[in-house]
Amino acid sequence: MAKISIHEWFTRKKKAKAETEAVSARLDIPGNLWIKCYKCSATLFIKDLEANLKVCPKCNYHFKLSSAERIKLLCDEGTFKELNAEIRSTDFLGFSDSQPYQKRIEDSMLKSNLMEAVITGEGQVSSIPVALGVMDFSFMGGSMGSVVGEKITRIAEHGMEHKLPVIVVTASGGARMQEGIMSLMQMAKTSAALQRLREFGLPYIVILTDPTTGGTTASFAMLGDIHIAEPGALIGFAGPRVIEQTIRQKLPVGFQRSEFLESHGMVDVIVNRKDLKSTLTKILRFYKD
Amino acid sequence: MAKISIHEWFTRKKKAKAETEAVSARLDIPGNLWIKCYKCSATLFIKDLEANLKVCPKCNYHFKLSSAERIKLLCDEGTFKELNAEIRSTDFLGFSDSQPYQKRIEDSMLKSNLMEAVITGEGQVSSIPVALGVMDFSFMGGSMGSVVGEKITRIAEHGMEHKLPVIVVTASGGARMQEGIMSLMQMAKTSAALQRLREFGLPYIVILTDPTTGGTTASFAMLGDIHIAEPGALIGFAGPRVIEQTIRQKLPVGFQRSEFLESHGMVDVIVNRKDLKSTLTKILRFYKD
Amino acid sequence: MAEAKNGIKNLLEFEKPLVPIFKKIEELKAVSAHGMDMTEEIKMLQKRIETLRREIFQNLSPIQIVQLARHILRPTTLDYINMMVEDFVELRGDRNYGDDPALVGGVGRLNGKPVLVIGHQKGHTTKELLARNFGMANPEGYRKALRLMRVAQRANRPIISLVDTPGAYPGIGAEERGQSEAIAKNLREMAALTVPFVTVITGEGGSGGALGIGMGNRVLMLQYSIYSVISPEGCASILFRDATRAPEAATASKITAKDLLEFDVIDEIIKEPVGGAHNDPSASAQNIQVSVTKHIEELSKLSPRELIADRYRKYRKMGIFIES
Amino acid sequence: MAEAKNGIKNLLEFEKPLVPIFKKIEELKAVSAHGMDMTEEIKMLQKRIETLRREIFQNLSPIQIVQLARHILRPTTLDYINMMVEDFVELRGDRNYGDDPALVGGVGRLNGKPVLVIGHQKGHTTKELLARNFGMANPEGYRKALRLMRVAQRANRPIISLVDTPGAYPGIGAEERGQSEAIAKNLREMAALTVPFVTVITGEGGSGGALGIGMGNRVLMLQYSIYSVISPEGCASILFRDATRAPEAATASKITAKDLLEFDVIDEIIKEPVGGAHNDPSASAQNIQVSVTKHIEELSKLSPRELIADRYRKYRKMGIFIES
Ligand SMILES: [Zn+2]
Ligand SMILES: [Zn+2]
Repeated sequence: MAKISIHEWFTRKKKAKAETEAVSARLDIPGNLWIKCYKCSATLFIKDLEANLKVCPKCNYHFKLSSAERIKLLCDEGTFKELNAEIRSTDFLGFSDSQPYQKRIEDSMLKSNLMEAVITGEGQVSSIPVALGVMDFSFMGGSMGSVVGEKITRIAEHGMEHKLPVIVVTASGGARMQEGIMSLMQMAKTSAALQRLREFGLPYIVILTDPTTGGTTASFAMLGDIHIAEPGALIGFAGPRVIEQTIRQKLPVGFQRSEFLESHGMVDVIVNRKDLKSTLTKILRFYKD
Repeated sequence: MAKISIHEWFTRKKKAKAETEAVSARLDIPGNLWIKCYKCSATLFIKDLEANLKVCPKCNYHFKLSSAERIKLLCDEGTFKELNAEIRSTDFLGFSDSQPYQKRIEDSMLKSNLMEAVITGEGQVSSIPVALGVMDFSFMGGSMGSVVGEKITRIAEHGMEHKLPVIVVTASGGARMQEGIMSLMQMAKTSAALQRLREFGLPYIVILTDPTTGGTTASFAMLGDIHIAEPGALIGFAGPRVIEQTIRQKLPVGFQRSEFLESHGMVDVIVNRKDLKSTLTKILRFYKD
Repeated sequence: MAEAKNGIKNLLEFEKPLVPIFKKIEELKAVSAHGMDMTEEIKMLQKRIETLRREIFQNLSPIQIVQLARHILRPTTLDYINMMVEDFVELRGDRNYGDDPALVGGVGRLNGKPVLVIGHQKGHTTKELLARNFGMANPEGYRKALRLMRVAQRANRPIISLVDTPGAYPGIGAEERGQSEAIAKNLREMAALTVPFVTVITGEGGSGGALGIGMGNRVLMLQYSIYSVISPEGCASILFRDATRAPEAATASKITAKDLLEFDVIDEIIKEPVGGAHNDPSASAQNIQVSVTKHIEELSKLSPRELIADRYRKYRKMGIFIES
Repeated sequence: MAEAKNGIKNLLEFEKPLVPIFKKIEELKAVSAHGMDMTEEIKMLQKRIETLRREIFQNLSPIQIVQLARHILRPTTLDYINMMVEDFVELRGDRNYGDDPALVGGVGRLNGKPVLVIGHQKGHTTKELLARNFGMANPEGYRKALRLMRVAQRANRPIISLVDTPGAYPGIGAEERGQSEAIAKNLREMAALTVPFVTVITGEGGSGGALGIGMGNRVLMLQYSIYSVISPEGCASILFRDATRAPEAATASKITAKDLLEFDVIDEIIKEPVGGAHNDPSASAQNIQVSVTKHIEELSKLSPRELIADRYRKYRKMGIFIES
């Protein structure tokens, strides 16, 4: 079914890696030393922004992180080992919109230097071993298809097998429409796995980042024992545009942002990126024997 | 402690019974054949009203029932056997407001021809054996002191012992202040007993009648698997006057009535008195093996 | 309730070839009223309608099935409950915030045995649809559903869920009160139910709003119902950037019962009467009842633990991907 | 946080005999500022204050204890958490409707061991009190508390609840969202907790609003806190039909720690520093910490089943009546 073999892919990936490495650690603004903050429009020197964990020093806007950056932020150096890296999406519906889904997958792989919209593995957070899943918005908008669902499910199972707390960092536009009903079924699959984890007595911690919407929110993103959110992240079920079209009125300022969710009881704690690891550590220590 | 022995009490009771029997089955309007509906002010012939289960035929206003009338309404004839009839209240705080609590208890006994604000026992509803508790507003406003708490707890325990569904009909102004903290503790005791009942896998059905407020509502009245309410009953935590004093504004029409609670998700089903037994039966049959 | 309406008024576009015959019948009826006996002729024409209809329904396109799934006269949850469930008592409220009229439930008996039924409620008139928010539930609807499922669980009674919704409601209040949380929690808790649980997609199975009460041990679909991650219109407007390409999206997304059976997402297709469920609601109810009863009986042989395991197996295997 | 404020400003009516001595100290301080050394004299006066205070506090009436329990500088939950709990992370929200600032909670460590703490939060200024609704929680507060208790239960960690509320909020929204249901459910679910659970009444233990988080295996009371089914003012105005008779009601209702220990409703009285907890918050926190730690250690020896049984025994025996 796949038009690219896994071997071929890795060859391409290696080659691409050398080219993109320098860029990948940076923001997605090619050949530019400066960037305007998306929120306050302050002009920021990219090196400074990166040194500040990609948080605007003027207005605290949290720029998106790649999954690699997120892992670096959370895990003790060198402790992260990826699992199930080779699971790939396939166009089982023969679905084509402006381009065939198969091509979209391959393009996304090359463009993002990722295999899919989530990276899962084992790592340590302040010397506490954890099972970790980190979504990446740069791969098809972090959309959840069979692979995302499967990898989240497997990392929950890995947690059960090794008695590890499970942490998932979300960043997703929702279900992957190119996989039709099967993407919907991932909501059921992941939620069922998390039910097992819960009965196992293991903690499940969600870190909500910008944006987390749709089927992802309405399944594993909202099932944490603890919900941590980064400031200002868009978190919701329906997208703001869909809601505006439905109710035919403007949405209030701050609607569906982390602070809104906190005040409506859905988020436990909003944490600035610089404090994320230390807060996570405190919470993990609550659970650790 | 008690200034009236149980034997003395029953002697008095017997005597009183003959006098009050004719009246007790009627509304508390001595020597009158007619009554004005409290709600629509229609003039009703008492005999007609009683034949209509004390429901105004004009506006469906549900007049209060005594515990005896309620038992007659719900249980198959001759099946109800009272339990724990002899538990009595005592003035352990030496509490006196406009009169000593002990005197208040005794007066209430004589006036209501009841031992306390709840009657509990075993009976059959459409041939299904049940454990039943029925509160009576005419005994100190159905207030919950040690005795009400104890009898509700024991009827739950009786349900567990005999594997019976437990039904409680509430009618109460709340905690009995004359017993101080001990009346508050009845909320804990009854709720703990109902937790056990729940773990036992036995159904607990609440029938909410006018009025049910305060500590009664905030404990066993709101813990049913199923909440049935009579139309128009006042059901709430705080009394309307307390709320008005706190928020310094008028309360909306229908506030804290059954229909309000239903639309706010607290009541499963509102049932006219004439349909109460049949609805209860349907629900009991859902549970019965 | 949806009465059988074979009339000309409620025909769908693709049923239009029937129009001349219906008109002819009406003419003959008018003549009959003046004393001439046209019974035989009318009977013949009605047979012709049936034959033609059967032909038309032999080869429906996905978008035509979408139209049937959304037909305003299509029976919805309370219709089926009225036809199938004896001694039904509707139970309301989430014990928390409100009662959602778009998602109903209660207890009753199916073939004499106690069951708990929940389902999305639409309507057959604009007024009904408005009162039921077009079957689009708010969080309190999903929370009511969960509460009732737990009532069933504690009573050890099977659960039947009837799915018929365009989707969970996308409104401000819904987001404020945690639409995502409500649905997610339902998914997790449905996985843990210790009682037999059968889902029937009766009309529109709209995305998370459908799945939110739809994680049965068995998922059955009425022949002309649909089940999808996004509506054909939504899919077309987002992916094709052109809402008018909905027919194409309906085909591409594989949302019919037949497609979903092939993908093992559902377990069985329940036949509808010719012309669709709204043409003969009680026949449709009968078909559902037979099928649901069979599945409940099968599931009733499983222990609570097995029921959970059965459900887990079902959903654990969902997904198509390459691993090498 | 409530800093020790020995100043004249925050003295209660019955502490007024201290006023002249405080004034004298201020005079001497003013003199000191001009170069004269009054250290010794001031020290002596301060000793006199302490002695006199000790005398006054030897014999407080119930209504005076009520005043102490409600003192605006009396440490409330977050004060104690700051003084007792390391690495505290506040966790918000009921996952349902909102976050109630009148009832707070979170995780941290007490003596190095993980604990979950919940409690009513008042404030020490009008602004704080308004932001915290005077420590009167809405249903979402009780539901948050329950959610957090379940977090502790799943993590197998002890729970500490700190009670300091005039009562659950009597408002329209509170009734709409089921204040009764929220409290009742908490009572039932607290009975089922499988982890050690210690409640401390730190200030006002106002009726169902207090009990709603207060069904610990052990219930401890600070020396000058109160615990009652109704406020003395409410009791006086309802039963005596005269709110000014609150002092009498306070005495009659038996709401002090000493009374409640006699009735076996509480298990232990935690001493307060002379002048009350607000006079030396850290000493008060220290006393609480020692006592709570002791009880948690004792309870930690019990199995989950024993913890439930222990709690059941405790509440099952509540009530005084005659049976013959
Ligand atoms: Zn900025
Ligand atoms: Zn009337």
